[in-house]
Amino acid sequence: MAKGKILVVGGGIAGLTAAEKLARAGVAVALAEKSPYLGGRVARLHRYYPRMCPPRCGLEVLIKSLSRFSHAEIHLITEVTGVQRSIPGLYTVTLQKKSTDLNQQAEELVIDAQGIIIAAGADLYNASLIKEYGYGRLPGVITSMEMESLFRPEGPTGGLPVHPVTGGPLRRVAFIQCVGSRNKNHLPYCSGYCCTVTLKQVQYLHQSLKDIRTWIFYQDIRTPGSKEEYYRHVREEYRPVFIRGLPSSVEFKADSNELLLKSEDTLSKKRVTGSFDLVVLATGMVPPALTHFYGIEKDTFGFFSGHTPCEPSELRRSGIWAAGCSQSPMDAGDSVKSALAAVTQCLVKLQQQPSVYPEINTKKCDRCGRCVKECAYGACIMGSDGYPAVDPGDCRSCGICQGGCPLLCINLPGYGGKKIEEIVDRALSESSPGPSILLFLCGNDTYPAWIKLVTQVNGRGLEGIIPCSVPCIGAVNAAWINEALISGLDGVMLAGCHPDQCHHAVGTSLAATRLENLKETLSRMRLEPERVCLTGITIDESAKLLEEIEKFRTLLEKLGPNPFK
Amino acid sequence: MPPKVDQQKCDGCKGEKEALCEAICPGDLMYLKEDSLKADCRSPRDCWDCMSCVKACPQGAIETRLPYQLGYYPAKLIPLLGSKRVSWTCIGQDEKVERFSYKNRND
Amino acid sequence: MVQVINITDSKELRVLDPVTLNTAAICEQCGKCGAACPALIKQPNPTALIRLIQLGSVTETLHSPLLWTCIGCEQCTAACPQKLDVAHIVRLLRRLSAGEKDVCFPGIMVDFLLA
Amino acid sequence: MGKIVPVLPQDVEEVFLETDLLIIGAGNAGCYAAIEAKRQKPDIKVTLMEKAHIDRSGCLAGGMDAINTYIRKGETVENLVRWSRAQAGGLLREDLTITMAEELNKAIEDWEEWGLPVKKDDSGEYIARGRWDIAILGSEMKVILAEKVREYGCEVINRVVATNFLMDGNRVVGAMGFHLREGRFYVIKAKATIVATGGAGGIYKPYTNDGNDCHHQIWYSPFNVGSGYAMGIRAGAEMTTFEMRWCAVRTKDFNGPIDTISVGYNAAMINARGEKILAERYAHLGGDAAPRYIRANAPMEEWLAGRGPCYVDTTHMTPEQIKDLKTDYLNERPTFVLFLAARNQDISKNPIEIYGSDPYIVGGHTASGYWIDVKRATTVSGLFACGDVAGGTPNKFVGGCAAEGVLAARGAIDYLQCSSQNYNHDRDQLNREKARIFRPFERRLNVGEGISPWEMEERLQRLMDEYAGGVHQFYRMNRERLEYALKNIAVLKDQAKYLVAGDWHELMKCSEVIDMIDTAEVLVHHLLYREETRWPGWQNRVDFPERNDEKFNCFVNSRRNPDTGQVEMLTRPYEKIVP
Repeated sequence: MAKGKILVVGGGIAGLTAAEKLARAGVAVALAEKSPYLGGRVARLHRYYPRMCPPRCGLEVLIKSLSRFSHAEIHLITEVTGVQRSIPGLYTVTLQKKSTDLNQQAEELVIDAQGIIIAAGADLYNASLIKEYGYGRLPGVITSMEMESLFRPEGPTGGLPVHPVTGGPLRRVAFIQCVGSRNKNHLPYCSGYCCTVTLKQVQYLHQSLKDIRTWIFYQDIRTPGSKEEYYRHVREEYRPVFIRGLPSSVEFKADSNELLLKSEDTLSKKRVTGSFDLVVLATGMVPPALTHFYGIEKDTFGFFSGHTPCEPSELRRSGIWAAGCSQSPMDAGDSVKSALAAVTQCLVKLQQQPSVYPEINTKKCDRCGRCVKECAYGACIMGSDGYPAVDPGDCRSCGICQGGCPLLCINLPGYGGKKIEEIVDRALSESSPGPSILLFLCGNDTYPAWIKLVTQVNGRGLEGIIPCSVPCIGAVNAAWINEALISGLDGVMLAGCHPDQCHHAVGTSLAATRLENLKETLSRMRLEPERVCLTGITIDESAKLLEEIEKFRTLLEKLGPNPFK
Repeated sequence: MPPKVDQQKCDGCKGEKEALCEAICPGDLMYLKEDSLKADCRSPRDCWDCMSCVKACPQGAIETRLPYQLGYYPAKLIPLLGSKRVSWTCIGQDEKVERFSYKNRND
Repeated sequence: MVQVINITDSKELRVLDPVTLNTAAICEQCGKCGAACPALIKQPNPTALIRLIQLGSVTETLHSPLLWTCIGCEQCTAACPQKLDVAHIVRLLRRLSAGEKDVCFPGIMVDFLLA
Repeated sequence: MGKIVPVLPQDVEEVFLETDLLIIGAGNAGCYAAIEAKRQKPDIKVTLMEKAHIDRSGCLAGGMDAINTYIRKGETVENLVRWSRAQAGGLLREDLTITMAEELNKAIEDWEEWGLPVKKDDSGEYIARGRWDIAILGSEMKVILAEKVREYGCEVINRVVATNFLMDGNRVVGAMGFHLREGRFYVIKAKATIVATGGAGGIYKPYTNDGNDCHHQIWYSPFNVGSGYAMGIRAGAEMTTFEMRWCAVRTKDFNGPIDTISVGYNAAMINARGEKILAERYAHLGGDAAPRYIRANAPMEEWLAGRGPCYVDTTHMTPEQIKDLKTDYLNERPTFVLFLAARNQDISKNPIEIYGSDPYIVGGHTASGYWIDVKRATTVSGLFACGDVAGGTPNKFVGGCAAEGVLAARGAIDYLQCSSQNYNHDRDQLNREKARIFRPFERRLNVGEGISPWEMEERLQRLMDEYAGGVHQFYRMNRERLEYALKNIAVLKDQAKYLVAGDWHELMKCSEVIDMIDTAEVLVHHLLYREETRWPGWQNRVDFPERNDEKFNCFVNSRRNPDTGQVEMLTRPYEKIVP
């Protein structure tokens, strides 16, 4: 296998954790951080919850440990400017390292990376976009990140919890939750971390100010798991008033230097109003803008959320994993966890034992590149000889490349065309009274469901069905379906995972596209397009599988024998 | 009007290098249109009707039409290739359907 | 005219004793007490009553007919997941209410109280 | 993939390659040559230079339904020579035919082993479709062959249009051309070169050509335009028997093959009166066994005599036979089945109309092409020829062309092992060739407009059709018409400087039309020289209507003198080997 480093993009808590763990495991790592310092957002916090210890402590341990290793490089003020898959198993990454000396030219570094961990963090939502809260316009409206600095010695108030503008005392503080989040005009998702942050800041205030009173304007308080205990603790200990409802306006009263909030309390269905010294906006998180990474999977919101629950760090470009807030909005504790998950996957890849992977017959291949485009993992790339090559370390043996190859020159051992031909030939030599159906079964979900079904019904009701298991329904080549149909089999059924549950992400949807194309051709051929079908079956849906088979058989009986018979 | 490309079905072979029809045509007649990256025949009159492009298209997006000077609309001839067999469906101008299916490669 | 509650006006809250105020704060507004109340005829139910306290709108609670339809069965207290003594709060409010001049007690209740 | 735009000759990027054996044209013959070379000498580098894509290039793009020459049990090489001699009007190179015939069966059996389905009877014997024909299911035969070429480790360069041989004095040391996709000038230096570019179609106006939507509806591959001949002519190679043109009975309007029906299913040719033409009028020449040129010409003679239209009589055929017949067509010219369907023609009720094709120069069917020796060496040192481009061996067809590829490879390997001369690139030659082939770009960029290659092609086709014995003239010609043709070909040659090309495809078309004109010029010289009518139908000199064995029982050869540009004619004796 190709040799290279592991590149960690981002030097926040997730990136540092990942780099440090890998370095400790003896892996050569390079960490690239775009800012001039390490620690990211966590370094600017006052306290971590739930232990309320200063984050500096943990970060410094990590940084010290990391810099001890000679096989760990740290590049500050450095950004990724290019990522290229050069040979199977290796990325060539170009980095631009700026100099602190303004007269110096930026330096270009090229790193051969066997893997990349994206821990680039997330940005905070720009609160001024929510006009009615007056952020940036009204004195005393601040974000929760700014609230953190109010308690830090290097902050604007020198660590004193006083009004950041007037320097006056704080008596009444309002927190507004979901600033940007859960709002289709801004961020359609829950940022997840901000409820706890507000509770933590309520605690800061009450611990340091005797006469402080706090209000929280919220939609739902989301503190799952152990965080519920923290919520209860803050609620009972400091008794902030929870107003269920988000303010419709914030106004500044110059005479009293107070902020007037108007809201609805949806619990009592009453209009409420109040005057505050300080309004803290709990802003949501925005996915990082990372160009240069081609083909990696993002969720609909733009986070690198991975294939949950099975492969949470997996971005469908083998050798690239996500960690921290790039993956989804999360707090420091979850960032560390996700970094550890990425490290695990990274180590698994580095140590992976070879398994079955597709063979490419370059004598038949025309280098059309469809396999490269369709591979869900980026495991298939154009090699230096111009032909596609599969990295055994990256390949998941799903066979999607085999399914899409127009020239049938990709063969996944044990699942390739030879096997299918034998099955079709055998099926043609056996005669059964009813329609003959070739049934492709996805090995992940549908095949186990089929086995269960066979044992349950003891084969009854399954006459004329020719089962054929494939690693993924995306591994079925359209030519096999054609072969079955033009040989005279009456119908072909593809039973795979539901599209959004495909273990190889794109298998079912690719199969659906291929089938749609075939159906159109069949209808031009005056051959009923219903003779081919795709159905989604999960592992526990044996009964549904039987139902679908029966439905299909009834349909085929109605259509009559295949005219190619 | 020999090769007729279904612009919906054609996926330009996903825009990688050459499309398969473009690569295979013995007369260098197929190309990808610059704007849509869909295939088209640059000079239908120069087509020999060898149907290589129709057979090569992974999407089943190409149909061969007989030049109108030679035969009436809308007769069709559609090959469908399996792994070792080929089938042909011929639909006459009078909608009469004829089908052929046979082995085209030994193992 | 829509009634607006000023949640930061502390004058009203002062009439409530600290115990009532503090214990009412732990209410999560889950609604179980309201569902459990056999005397409930219409709004406001015990949940809503406590919400008014949380918002500091004491005056409105003292006008609430609920204070006088309560039969003292304590089902609300038994139902509360937060272990809040809802029935105790209602009793305190009744007393407070009785002490106010402009409170209009239903006849039968006045008799009962005076007895 | 971006569009490749015209460039001036001096701006074209050059690619220099070196190889041991260069094969120009990766059709049937070229592929066999490549495989044989690797079988003989696995260590040498074999490079195929192909204008299209090896998987579907040449005559076999759509496939083939039969191998027309195979020596079955009970037949001999000598019998094949005798039969071929009779078919060819007595003129063939028997030495070449014998050596070809000896390799024939092996080549075909190899193909079967590589994956080509050959129809067999119950006892496992090949099913015959006539005396020398066997039936196959050949729609994918070229793809199968191409895979084998790659498997043997040959280098295949697709989409490179060969334009001229690379010369070292009088010796061929490779070839030059341009890459259609890369837009680059290719210079491939080779120790030996085999030309296998096929014959020439499109020299004459086809009757199916109405100039708009079916210009290429012809029997022979329209993408074989005689470039190999033209390159040889320009290099001073000796050519033979161009005047023995291939004009054949084809299906009317579609210009499709007809042996499939007449040989495969014993369907007789009939005239408008329903008379069996061959039996009725050509009994003295053997009736159904009459030579090919007679059979090819017969329906046209009927038309001329007012007994047209003519048909192949399919009305006796059973539904099973019709299905088999259509399957045969699907394996060779699939759209013929569509053609019948588009006319709602039930051939068991209505026979298939036939007509003469436009004339082709095809060394696989007649004897036209390079003058070669038994090693398939041309008269130019370092250059070998096989397949349709090689002359002297009529009735080679698919199997014979394959066999000839094998022989050419052996000859070329013998040559490259002995040849030790070194060649260093001659800048002048490269610049001259670049100036020549990129001239249509230059005109486009500097002048803007001019003659399109399509216009010039149609002018040539009309000229040849009317003055050099095309189908519209019932293949007839005389001295005066041929001289008129020559005069106008000279004009066209000069007009080539006005050709314009706006992209690389058009540049290829320009290069092709120039090759067609060079081939046509030599063809007319041949037609002029043979002052007899040896093969009526293929070559009808109205001014010399009789066969003249005394003077012309010999090969008519030509050589264009590279120094003067004049086509010089000569004759070579016919040598009878097989009694």
